[in-house]
Amino acid sequence: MSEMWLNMGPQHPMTHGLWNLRVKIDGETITEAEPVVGYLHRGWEKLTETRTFPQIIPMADRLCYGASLSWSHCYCLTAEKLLDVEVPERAKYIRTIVLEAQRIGSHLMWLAALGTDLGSYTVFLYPMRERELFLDLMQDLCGARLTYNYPRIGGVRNDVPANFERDFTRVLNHFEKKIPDYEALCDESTVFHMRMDDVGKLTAEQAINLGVTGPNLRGSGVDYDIRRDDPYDAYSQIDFNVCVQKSCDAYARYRVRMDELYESVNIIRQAIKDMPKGPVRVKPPRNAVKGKSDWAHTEDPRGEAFMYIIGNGDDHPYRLKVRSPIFVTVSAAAWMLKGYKVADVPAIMGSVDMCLGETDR
Amino acid sequence: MRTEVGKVEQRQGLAAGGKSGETIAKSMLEKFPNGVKVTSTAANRVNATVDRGLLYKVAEFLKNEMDFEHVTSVSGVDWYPENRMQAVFHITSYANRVTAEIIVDLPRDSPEVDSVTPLWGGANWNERETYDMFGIIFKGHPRLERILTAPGSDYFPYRKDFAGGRRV
Amino acid sequence: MNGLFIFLQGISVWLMSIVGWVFDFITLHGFADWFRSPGVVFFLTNFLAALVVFIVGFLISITFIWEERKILGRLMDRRGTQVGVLGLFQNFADGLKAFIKEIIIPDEVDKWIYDAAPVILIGISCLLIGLIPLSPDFALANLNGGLLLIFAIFSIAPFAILIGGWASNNKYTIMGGMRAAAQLISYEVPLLLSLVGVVILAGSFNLMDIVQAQQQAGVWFIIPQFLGCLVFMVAAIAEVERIPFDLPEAEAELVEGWQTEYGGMRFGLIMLSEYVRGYAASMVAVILFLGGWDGPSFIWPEIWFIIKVFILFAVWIWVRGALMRVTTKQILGIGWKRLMPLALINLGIAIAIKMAGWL
Amino acid sequence: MVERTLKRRNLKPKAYMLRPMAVTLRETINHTRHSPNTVLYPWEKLVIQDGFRGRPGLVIDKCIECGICVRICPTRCIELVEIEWKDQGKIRRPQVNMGRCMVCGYCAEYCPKNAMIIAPDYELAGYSRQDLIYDPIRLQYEDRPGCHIDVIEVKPKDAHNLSIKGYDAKTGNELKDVPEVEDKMCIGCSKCEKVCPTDAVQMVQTGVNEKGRPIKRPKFDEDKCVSCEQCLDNCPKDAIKMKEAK
Repeated sequence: MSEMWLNMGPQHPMTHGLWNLRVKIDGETITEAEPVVGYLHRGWEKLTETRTFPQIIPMADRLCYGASLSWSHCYCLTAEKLLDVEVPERAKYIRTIVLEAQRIGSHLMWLAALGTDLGSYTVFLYPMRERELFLDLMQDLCGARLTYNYPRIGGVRNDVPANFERDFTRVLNHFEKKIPDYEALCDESTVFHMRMDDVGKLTAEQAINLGVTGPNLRGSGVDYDIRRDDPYDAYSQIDFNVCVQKSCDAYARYRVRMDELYESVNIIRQAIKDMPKGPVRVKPPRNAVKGKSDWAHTEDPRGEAFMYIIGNGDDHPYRLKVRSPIFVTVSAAAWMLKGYKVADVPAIMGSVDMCLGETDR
Repeated sequence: MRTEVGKVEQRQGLAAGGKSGETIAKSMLEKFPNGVKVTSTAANRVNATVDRGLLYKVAEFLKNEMDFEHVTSVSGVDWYPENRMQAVFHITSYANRVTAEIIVDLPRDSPEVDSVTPLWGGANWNERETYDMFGIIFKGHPRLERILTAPGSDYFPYRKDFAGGRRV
Repeated sequence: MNGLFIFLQGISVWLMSIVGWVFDFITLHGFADWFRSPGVVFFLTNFLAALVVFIVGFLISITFIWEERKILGRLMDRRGTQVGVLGLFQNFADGLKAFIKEIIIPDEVDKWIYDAAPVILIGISCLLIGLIPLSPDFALANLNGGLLLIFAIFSIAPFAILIGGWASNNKYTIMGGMRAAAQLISYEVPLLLSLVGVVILAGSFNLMDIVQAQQQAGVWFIIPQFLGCLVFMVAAIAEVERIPFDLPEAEAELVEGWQTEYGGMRFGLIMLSEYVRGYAASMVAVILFLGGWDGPSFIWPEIWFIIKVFILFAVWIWVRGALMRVTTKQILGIGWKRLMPLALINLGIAIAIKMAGWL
Repeated sequence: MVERTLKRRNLKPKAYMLRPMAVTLRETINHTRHSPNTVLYPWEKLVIQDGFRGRPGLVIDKCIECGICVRICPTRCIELVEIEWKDQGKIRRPQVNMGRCMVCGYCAEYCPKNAMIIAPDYELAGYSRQDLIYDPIRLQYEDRPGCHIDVIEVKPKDAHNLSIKGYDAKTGNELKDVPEVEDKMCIGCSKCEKVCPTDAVQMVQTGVNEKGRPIKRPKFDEDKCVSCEQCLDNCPKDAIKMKEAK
């Protein structure tokens, strides 16, 4: 049978964001896949070279709009290492709480997108409804819903509002009763298992070698989580499990993220319980040491977020490199897609949780 | 490829039986006495500068003997005032929980270095992006083409001497 | 000559008498007698009957769209349609919008077949409405082989989809068309097998006789033929292409399936035909398994029939809200490996009941 | 590793679609009993808490034309523009180009007098690019404490001293960067004195040069200075540097 190049092109309901998956299909089976990115390239790293250190924080929010806080936090970590600023304890705990709330919000948006891909709009709307609760919490804390501009170099922008603990615990208790609903709609329906089992297989060796990180890696059975193995902020004082699945397919990646929802709720509860008092923000120095370079990596909801920065003696960074987890996971998409049907593409790409803002920078 | 999947001591960077940053740096220096300078080490960090010719051998050594399985990032730096360029490799090892930063100095007029894609597939797109933005040619890369900017454009945008239109 | 025709004959005789009186008035007595002749009256009665049945079927399909959007809305914790009182006028607004929208035809399109596909689809859908009686009095046709003809017409639709998708000269639509053909193979045989069980119990292919059999037996065929009912429901959903078996029009991977290149009123007609076929399928399901217009006599039989049809369609909407879309490989698996054995077992049960003489 | 057995049911599908149908039925009944989640936007609007970051707002009387908001804005969308204002005649106030503004709140955070504040106004649609440019009059918003962003910072050395909450960087002096002049580069042209918006700069005579004319050097008054770096920019010899508060 003659093969045909199919453009699951930049404008396609399956692609969340602008990228083009060129797929060579023989009948309905995929023989070759070639992702094409670059539609959203803004030259982000060149823009940062003309901005001062604090001005880059709201720009870092725009890297991946799904989990904007984890990116501005990763930038603040890097800048703190460069300007060697000590972050107060209370700010570390607030950052951990807010990062985990962002992880829940990002995973809920991923679940909603996966639901539409597989055809059930109910699975789109239920997580989106719960995500609103977390957006309201963040709006209470720092005034914005999507791009927060909340972390600062040396802490966070402002202290938590008055009834922060009560609101958070109330939302978490309600949310924990809602997760079984998603699992009922997904895990306990045979149609979901038909679509997700044994699809998009990626063995542990392949995943590691291809640079896949985060939930996609833990879905292939590799027990590595930056929050536990290279802890930053208050993660070293908090007990939590790293969720790992062994079956290496799209269902495993789904299952890892659903377990992470439970874990994030548990992390937030512990962090709220033993959050110390004290200041939340330290005055950072203006200029960096010339030629000094440093890097930091954090556990983004999509993988390993990494930033490498070089100081230039004044208040601008000389060079700021961003490593986006999805940029590398998309390069591994060809291995995940080979041999499966065109109808499985949304399931596989849905389980990878794409975010094109950070891929193209 | 040794990645034992299982329980790891929490709050200690070291995996059971893993090597710390210092031991890795020492064994690297023994293997490559000249050409490799270790700038600084920590429990889970190794920073080193490597000569251009030695890079592939050092990478192979790290991958096979020292269990470095994952390339975190490959980035280019353009030291325009000093008329030189740098390719910076960040390679992490899951088994030892250690990340190595390897800096390779390159002349600005012919920035070429060996590609590490044959060893780690993860570096594939990072190297393509560094070529796309800086013009650093990675010898041995399976498909060194532009990835983010428009194909067929002849400029390298992240170089310091590339005037990006009005200064926004 | 059931109640509908008698009533309409009265009207058409009265109409023709007026027309005849007008012609008499202008002294053209030849025309007047022709109009009052039984041939013209017979033609007018049939025409009016067809018009009434189509309008009733069309209005019920429109309310199906409204019912689906309202129930799906509540199921997903959002409001359904908002236009007009209770959202009822949303469909007319959509119809008008589709009517006004420009009809864009891509250039390298196989013109004849591209135009023929929607015409075939909407044509056979309306044909189905005519064939299915709402009650002994409200029926257009009372054929002995009614059930066979209905399912023959039902299976034409996938071919219209196939040629429509192929003619649209777009990679996605051709895949949508192919999937419609593949889906037809998977559900057609279990659908007919489950139907044979009912025919054995009722003894005839005539829809009226099937409902009378259920009335005489006093039990709806869903009780003895529960397996058959299950198989029929699953196959009917696949046949009408609703969510669990939504392959030809799969939004996620095929953009809009085979309908991608249709615009304006063509797309409006295709969407309408989807719901009309849904209405026809649920009507057949109600007749076969839920006892058609059999119900306590204080409500007209037609109203009973429509209530049951709405309830059955609500169940299909509920299934649509709860489940996801399957792939072609799996729908063939379900059709052959799951539905076929069940249909055969059901056939065995039907034969056993018939021989034991309970029904 | 904390072994917490996650007490959740084993998630095996039962009878194809029993559980999804049950959950959707329960949700449908719930959402018909009480009204569903939709907010009918133009008629019903969500309640906004204090501190919601809408567009930047301006209190014209409190503004001292220091230009910090112009410098700190990451997308460079603020300019100082001449306007006619009641009795004060021609004054320069910030004008924000909402077409470029990314609502990061920095203008309100770094404004020393809380003249730039954050208005909870999010309906910003306009018919043309010119509509999106908010001149100072249109930028005004009533001065409510909920709209202020106050910066409570702490010195780097007592980051771990849990007792103190921090100093208010806008009013207190502990954390203020004050400019200082390098004697040999300064030519005493008193440009910084003319430019300073809060006239915190006094030209002080520090001696007489060989021709007998007085040598004048600027002296910076710490209380009045708002560290807006106007003097830094306008100094012809770049003689002024900021001395950071350690």
